[in-house]
Amino acid sequence: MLLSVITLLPLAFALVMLVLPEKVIRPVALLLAVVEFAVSLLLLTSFDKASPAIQLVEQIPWVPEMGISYFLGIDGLSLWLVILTTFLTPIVVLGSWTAIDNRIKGFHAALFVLQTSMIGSFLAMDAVLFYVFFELSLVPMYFMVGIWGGQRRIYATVKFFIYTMAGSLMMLLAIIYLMFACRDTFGQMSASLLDFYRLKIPFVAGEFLNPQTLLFFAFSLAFAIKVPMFPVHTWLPDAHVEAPTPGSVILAGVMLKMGSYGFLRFVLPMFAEASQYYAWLFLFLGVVGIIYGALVAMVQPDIKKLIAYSSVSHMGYVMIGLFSLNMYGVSGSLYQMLNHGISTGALFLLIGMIYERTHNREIAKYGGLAKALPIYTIIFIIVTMSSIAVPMTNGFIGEFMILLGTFEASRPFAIAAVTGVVLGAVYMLWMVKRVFFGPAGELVRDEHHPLHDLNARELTVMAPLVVLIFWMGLNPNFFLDYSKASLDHFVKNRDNYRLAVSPAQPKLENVAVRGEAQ
Amino acid sequence: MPINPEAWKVGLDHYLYLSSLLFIFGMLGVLMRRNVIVILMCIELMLNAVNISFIAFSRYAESTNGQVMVFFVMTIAAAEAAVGLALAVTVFKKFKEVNIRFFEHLKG
Amino acid sequence: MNPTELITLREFITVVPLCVLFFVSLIPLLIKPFLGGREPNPISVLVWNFLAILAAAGCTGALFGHSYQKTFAFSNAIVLDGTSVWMSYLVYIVTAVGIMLAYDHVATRGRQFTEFCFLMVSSACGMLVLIMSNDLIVTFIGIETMSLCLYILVAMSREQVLSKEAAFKYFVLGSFASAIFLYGIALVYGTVGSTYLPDVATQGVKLISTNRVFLVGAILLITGFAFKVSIFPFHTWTPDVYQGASTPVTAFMSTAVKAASFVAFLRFFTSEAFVAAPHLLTVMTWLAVLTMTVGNVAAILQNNFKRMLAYSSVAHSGYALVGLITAGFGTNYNAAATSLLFYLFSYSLMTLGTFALVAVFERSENTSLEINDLRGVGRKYPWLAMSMTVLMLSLAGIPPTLGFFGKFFVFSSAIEQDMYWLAFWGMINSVVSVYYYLRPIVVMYMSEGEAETLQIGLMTRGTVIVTGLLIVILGILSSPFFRMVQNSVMNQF
Amino acid sequence: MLSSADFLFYFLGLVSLVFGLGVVLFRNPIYSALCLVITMISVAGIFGTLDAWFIAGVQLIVYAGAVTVLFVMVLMLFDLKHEMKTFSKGVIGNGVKLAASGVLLGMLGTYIWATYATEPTFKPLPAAATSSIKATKDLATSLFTTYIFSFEVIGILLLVIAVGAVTLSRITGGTHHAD
Amino acid sequence: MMSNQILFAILLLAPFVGFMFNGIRWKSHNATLAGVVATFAVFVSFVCSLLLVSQLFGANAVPSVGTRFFEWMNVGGLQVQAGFVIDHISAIMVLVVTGVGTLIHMFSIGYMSHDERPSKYFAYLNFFLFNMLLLILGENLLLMFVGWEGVGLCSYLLIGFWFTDSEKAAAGMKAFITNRIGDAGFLLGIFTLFFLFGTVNFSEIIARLPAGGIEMGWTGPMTVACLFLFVGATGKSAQIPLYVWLPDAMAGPTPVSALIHAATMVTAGVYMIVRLNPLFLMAPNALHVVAVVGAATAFFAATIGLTQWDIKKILAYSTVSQLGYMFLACGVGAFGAGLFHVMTHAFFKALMFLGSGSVIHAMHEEQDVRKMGGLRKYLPITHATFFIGWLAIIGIPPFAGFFSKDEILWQTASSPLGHKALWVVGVLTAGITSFYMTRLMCLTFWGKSRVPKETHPHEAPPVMWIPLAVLAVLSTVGGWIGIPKVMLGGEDNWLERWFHHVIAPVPEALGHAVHSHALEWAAMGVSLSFAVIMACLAYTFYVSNPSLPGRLAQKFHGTYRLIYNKYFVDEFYFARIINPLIDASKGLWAYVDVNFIDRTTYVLGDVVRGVGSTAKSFQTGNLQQYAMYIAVGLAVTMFLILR
Repeated sequence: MLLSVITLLPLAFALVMLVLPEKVIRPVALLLAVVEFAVSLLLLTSFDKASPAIQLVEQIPWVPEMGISYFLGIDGLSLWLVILTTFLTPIVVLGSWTAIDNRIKGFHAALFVLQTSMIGSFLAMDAVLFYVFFELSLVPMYFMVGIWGGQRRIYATVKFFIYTMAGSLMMLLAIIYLMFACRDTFGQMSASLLDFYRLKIPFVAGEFLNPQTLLFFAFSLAFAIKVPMFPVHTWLPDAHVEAPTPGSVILAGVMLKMGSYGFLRFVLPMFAEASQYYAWLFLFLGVVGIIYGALVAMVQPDIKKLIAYSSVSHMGYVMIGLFSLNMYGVSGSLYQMLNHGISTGALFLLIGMIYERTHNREIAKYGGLAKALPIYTIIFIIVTMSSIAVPMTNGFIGEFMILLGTFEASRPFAIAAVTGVVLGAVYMLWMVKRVFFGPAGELVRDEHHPLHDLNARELTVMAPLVVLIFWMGLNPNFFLDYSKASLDHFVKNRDNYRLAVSPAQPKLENVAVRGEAQ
Repeated sequence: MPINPEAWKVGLDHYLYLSSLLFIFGMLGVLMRRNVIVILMCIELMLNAVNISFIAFSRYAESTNGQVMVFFVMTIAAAEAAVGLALAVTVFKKFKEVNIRFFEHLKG
Repeated sequence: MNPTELITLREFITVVPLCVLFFVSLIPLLIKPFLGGREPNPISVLVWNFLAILAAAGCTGALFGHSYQKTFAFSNAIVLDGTSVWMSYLVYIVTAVGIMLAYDHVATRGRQFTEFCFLMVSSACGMLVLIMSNDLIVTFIGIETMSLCLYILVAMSREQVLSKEAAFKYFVLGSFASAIFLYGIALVYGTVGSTYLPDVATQGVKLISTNRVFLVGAILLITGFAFKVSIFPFHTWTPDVYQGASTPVTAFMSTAVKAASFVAFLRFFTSEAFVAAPHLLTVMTWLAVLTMTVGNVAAILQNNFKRMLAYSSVAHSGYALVGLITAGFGTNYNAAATSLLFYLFSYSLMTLGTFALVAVFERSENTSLEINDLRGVGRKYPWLAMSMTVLMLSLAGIPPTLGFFGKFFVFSSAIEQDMYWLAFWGMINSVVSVYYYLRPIVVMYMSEGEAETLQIGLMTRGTVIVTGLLIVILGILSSPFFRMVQNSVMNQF
Repeated sequence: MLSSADFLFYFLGLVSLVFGLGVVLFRNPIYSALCLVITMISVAGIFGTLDAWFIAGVQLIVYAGAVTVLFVMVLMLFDLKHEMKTFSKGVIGNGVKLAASGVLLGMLGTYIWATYATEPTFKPLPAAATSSIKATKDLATSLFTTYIFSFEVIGILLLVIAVGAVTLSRITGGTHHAD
Repeated sequence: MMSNQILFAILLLAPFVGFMFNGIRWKSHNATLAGVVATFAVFVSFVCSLLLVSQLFGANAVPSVGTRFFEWMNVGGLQVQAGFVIDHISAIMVLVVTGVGTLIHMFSIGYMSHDERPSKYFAYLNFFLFNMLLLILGENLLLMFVGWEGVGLCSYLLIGFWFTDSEKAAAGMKAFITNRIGDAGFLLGIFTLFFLFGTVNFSEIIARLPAGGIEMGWTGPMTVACLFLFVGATGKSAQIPLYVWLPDAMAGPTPVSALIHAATMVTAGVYMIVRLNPLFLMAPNALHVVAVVGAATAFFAATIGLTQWDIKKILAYSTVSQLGYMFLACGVGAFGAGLFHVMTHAFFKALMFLGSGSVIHAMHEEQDVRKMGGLRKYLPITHATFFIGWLAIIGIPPFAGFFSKDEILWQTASSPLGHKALWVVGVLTAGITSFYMTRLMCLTFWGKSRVPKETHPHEAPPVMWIPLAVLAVLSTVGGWIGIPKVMLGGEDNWLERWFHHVIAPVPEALGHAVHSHALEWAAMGVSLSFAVIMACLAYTFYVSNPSLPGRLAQKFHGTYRLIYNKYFVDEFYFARIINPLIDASKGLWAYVDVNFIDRTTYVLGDVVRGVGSTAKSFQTGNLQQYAMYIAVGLAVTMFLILR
């Protein structure tokens, strides 16, 4: 029940939003989002971290003719992503308190629908169900960017929608193919991931036209666009720049992870040989993404676009981590997904806060902000440090493990990727220098509109993020422990991946069994 | 044309040739005439051509089914003509125009 | 059969719904003379016609709803099976909605509403014949009954220029296609010796390889069907007629006509004979691909909402044709036919809703609704806009709407039959289609501008919202629906 | 040897073709209508050569009589004063039309020839199995037994068309004027 | 053990608490309170480290004291403990860092008393110390890296402390980014070592070194690892080619320069190499690189120091040069000597920086030595202490610098890893150092006063001069623990005994050291006399005959310009690396993103639109055209099917 509750509760909230009067929307939305977060924290107590099995499983036949079921389950790979989603939503609600000033009803409804779809795609253990949630998430985000976005919002939102959809449709074909492959192998159609894992899909090395390779690329395309990887990333800067702050936060914070999570959940275990064989390609594209994203970020005149390109770079790390196919890299990637969600989310929130004050994001017009807004600056620099992976912040743990894993998988790529460490510092610090340091810039000087520092609400928004930045940096074990069993299982048995299903209430039995074993 | 004089002996194929020729004539008329009334006539011509095939087939298969069908076809053709002419009259009353080139507002 | 016994009761039962529908709908027409030729109260007309439809639907439900036993009647001229029952329901729904829209719509209400309704119901009768027909000549008669009524319906708009032009184009091209279709029947009849569809199927297996004339006849027939369901390159009438006709008629035409024609096409096409035809599959595949592509790419450039929807409907014919091809050439008829029927259902529902929405925004009979006219609707009419969004997303195939599952099932059956090429193109086309389906949404919600105040007919508005809801609900609960269709199809072959 | 029946066929066929072409080619629609009448009559004759006397009669009455008269009437009603362009223009368009028709004709002819001309069973006309009276009776029987459903539907169709045609003639317009 | 854990906790957390204290009240202007708290925090650390180090002495001495707090990271085979250790190597560092740190903190109380944000300053300084302790005490490479980056961060913040000045902010950024380049190398080194030995723990790495498995080539894993690590060291310790940040780093407050950019942080690279000395000894080629880079840096930085006019810049180049010495020492296998020099250098360079701080303070933020001169009479204490520092750095016995520098030079000459050329460079550098340091003394304290009239230099308050005095004492006596063997009559000095267990001797396989007392005396004499000569020369130049330098500069115009402009290295980096990179990035953005990828998608869209408009143009509205499509479609379909 818990998973369904977590997934569907926001949908109910969305309906609540539609019927409430405008005045009370914001507080109620905040309250509900916090409630959802609290409910999702129950996962931590009911989740058995020693087991790699998918847990808290719920399975109800949905379209039994096609073997499609409403199949939710959680394991170490998805646990934190779900919590990240529920964690960011209240922050976004609070963060958009003043930024979103029209149609707040629709906005919060869209936000909650988005939450459902994101959580759903992290929890779905059925490929079609996953696809449904995966696609559904486009719609509210489409509205968010399109209605509450900036000048070129329509261009950006349509680009976002079509890019993402174009990728995912090929995945749909691949899913359907696999469902029939299940029928041919097991005598019964199935869209369950557990069955997909059991399939033996023929693979011929060095040849493109064989089932596994084609399926691999069909899935990869969908997820690579979502991530986004290097050549298909151009929707991201546009979408980010035009999106309203909460949209950017959710987009960067969670939606991009749906792509990398897809690689983790689908591509790598299902197409083990192909992903091994073509790992170099993804390592290459990931490294190109790291360097390219960093370089292009460096020369952006717009702060938000800079952060958007930095996402390309950061997600490049996630990709190389995943395709290093070892424990370090994959754990690092998982960790980096969370980091990126927190630090980039925080950066977007911060940019939104300053944008609300000046209505301008051009770096050249800033300068000397540190004098005018000291607290803001401190928080910004802390987040920047997390973003450029300074030790003791979360970013370091992720990047270190990713690079460690990549180094094991391929030294040349690791060495190339390490340049990203330098370039990351370059573009972030250069931006920080131009925006915060030096003499006061055009916007900061403005006598008529003296800038005021962060207020209590904004501090409340940022505080949990800052706390997490350090907590995750200082005690990664707390977070990794929940995922360790799953990741270990994933890495060790990827060639022959199976996921066990543990019953809905596994705690007592498992504890007992382990007790005996000891 | 084959030299073989047998080929000139009338058989099913000759009826079908006739039918197809008439059909194509009708089709050409629909394709090329501009007067809507004439186009309607050409459609009638096409239906007639088909009727020849029906009757010929039915005659050679020694069954009356084909004739029943022709019967139906004729009725429907008449109905079609009625509707078509009624439409034509309605349109003509309004616009005093029967050239099909007049009907090109809807396009693109 | 005993010649003395003209019609057995059992046979008569099969056409009871048809008779009920037709004769009850005649009543208002008969009342009219008694009122001295004045138009009766439109509400009463509406009620009578609803009564007709409800009665017919009730008969269908009561007599055949419980079992999908295949029943032949009238010397096997018609067949009553699950497919017919399901499609009858669809026809009833569409007709009822069409009448409702017509009641509300400026271009159709007025002096001739009685006749309008009568013709619409008669057209529906033609569709019922078409759906049940098991004999090519019956198919032809059904098509003609349906079409002749439609020609008149298209012309019956208060709008003066475009509707007449549309009617004329439709009529001329429709008759032309009928002639071709009829020639096809003649050739098939000549080669097979019968127009009875099972005969065609059994004889065809032999004839297909030996007798080219049979194949020519089949191709002519396919052309005739293709015209009716607007398959490229026989689709050219579609945009013009859909645009020119009054919106209630367009709604009726784009859904019921297409669905009924597709069913007849399916009955003809699912014969083992065609599997053996050498290049038929290739050509049909290409036709499907081209239909989707042409429909979608042309729709992108349209500004007139109805015309855009017309092109989208062409594209949807292409998707449906995928289902038809898999049903015809595939090994798993049941799945493919089910997916086709499901698709037709979902498509009809979405299209009905969309055209109802168009009807909402047409304030006079001469309004030609541009997409940009929807500005500001998102703010002013949130529920309508939301329904519209759902409808558009469903047409684009975004989950979890009905449209997604329609496409999903169709492409599943294509993949099941290893027709990857079709599925691939279908997907590419879906991407293209997203672009123009998003446009109304963009305009409604994101463009600056204020919507005009509308006087919206309650029923039309209701239609929009109900279809919007249904699309989501049936989308999520697609399984029971799918299963019902599947069970009905199971017994067919 | 060609029999007299053959010659009759050729004669009627030629007449129907020539006048059929006339329908298409005459600039004046009245001439076209007259050609259509003659074509219909000769087609009725061809039905006669195929022993379908009843149908031939119906053809004469319905087509040559009713339908064509209707056409002529309408033409008279229109009373076209001004000269109109008879044929569609455009070398390419017309060329394509002719080519398409030619290809169709060619294929129809070829396949008919390949199927039926080479097959001797279709050559001689089989002797009429029954008298024409009997045949007409058979026709009636099958019309009211086997094809009863179609027959009834046709009846309905005619009724509907009657209503429809009347309706069409009384359509009232809106506010819009022809532009 | 428990008490050790608490001691370690206090040792580490005291500066952190100070940081938190000052960080929270960062707006406060109360420099005294902030400074006292910060200084006390560091002093507590110093006391704790003394207590811990004391356990290494005496009868029941332990080889090392360590503790583990918690497991920091545990992924796959990577298990990283938050564990800290004090052994004979880190003991010296920790004492130097906390000791000198205390003094510099104390000095800062006076120096920063008029600053706008003293609390922030002390917070950063404490935070730096915390990170430095992590770096020194961490039991594994990863913890060291944490500190390594942490000190970089603090250095960034402190260099840019007066951030409203764009150039100072830029200097901070430059320092961080340059360090990052090194850090990237360091990371790669960690990776290599981890996959080589399966651990990142220092003691475990050393324990797992293959016995006698010396790698002779260039591509062996240990060589590669050492080279990677050395890249890290060049960044942090400002060696060629990454030294460019250090002179710019003088933009920060002067005590910061003393603490971070002279005494502690910049020596981290040396410390790291010393910590891993058995590993480096396995990779002689890497050591050669270290030695050559060290010697080259020492020489080049010293030459640049000759021409600078900014008092802090001169000291900065001197620091770079001295760091070069330390690497030279490591490179020739004289790790002990390297660390020895770290210590003595910390004393005298901190002394000199603080002295210069005192001068700058007195001169009201004036740093140009051309505007000083004759300050001896205004600042007697500062002059006295600076004088001792000067003696130490130019290597006059018995001041600290003499012993360490002499040890390095002798080892360079005698070690099997050394080379005569390196020794020559070392001696030359010593001479140049002597010259420019004397120049600095002359220009600042001696000779005629060039102080502008409106400036009234005054001696620093006690809170500032007491640290100077303490450091002066240390600079005097600090070297006595490492008196050369020859002077002790062949007996191992204290330092050598101290390092006995932790610093490996150069393996036999690499050859034998030269043991010749005569030679050692001779070498010592040569370098000493050369330094003295150069000092006298400088005195002549800048006090006796002040016009001479100008004339000389005129004569060797080209060379002078080259050296004065620091060999145009910064310009080279900008012109050849940074600007091209920015241009390339703009190009990538404009051409790849906007013009290629987006354009491609637009082209796809245009194709679709093109096809669409073609399809549209077929829809002419002409009915017969439509009929034609039907006919043509039929004909084509039929033809295709029946062909």
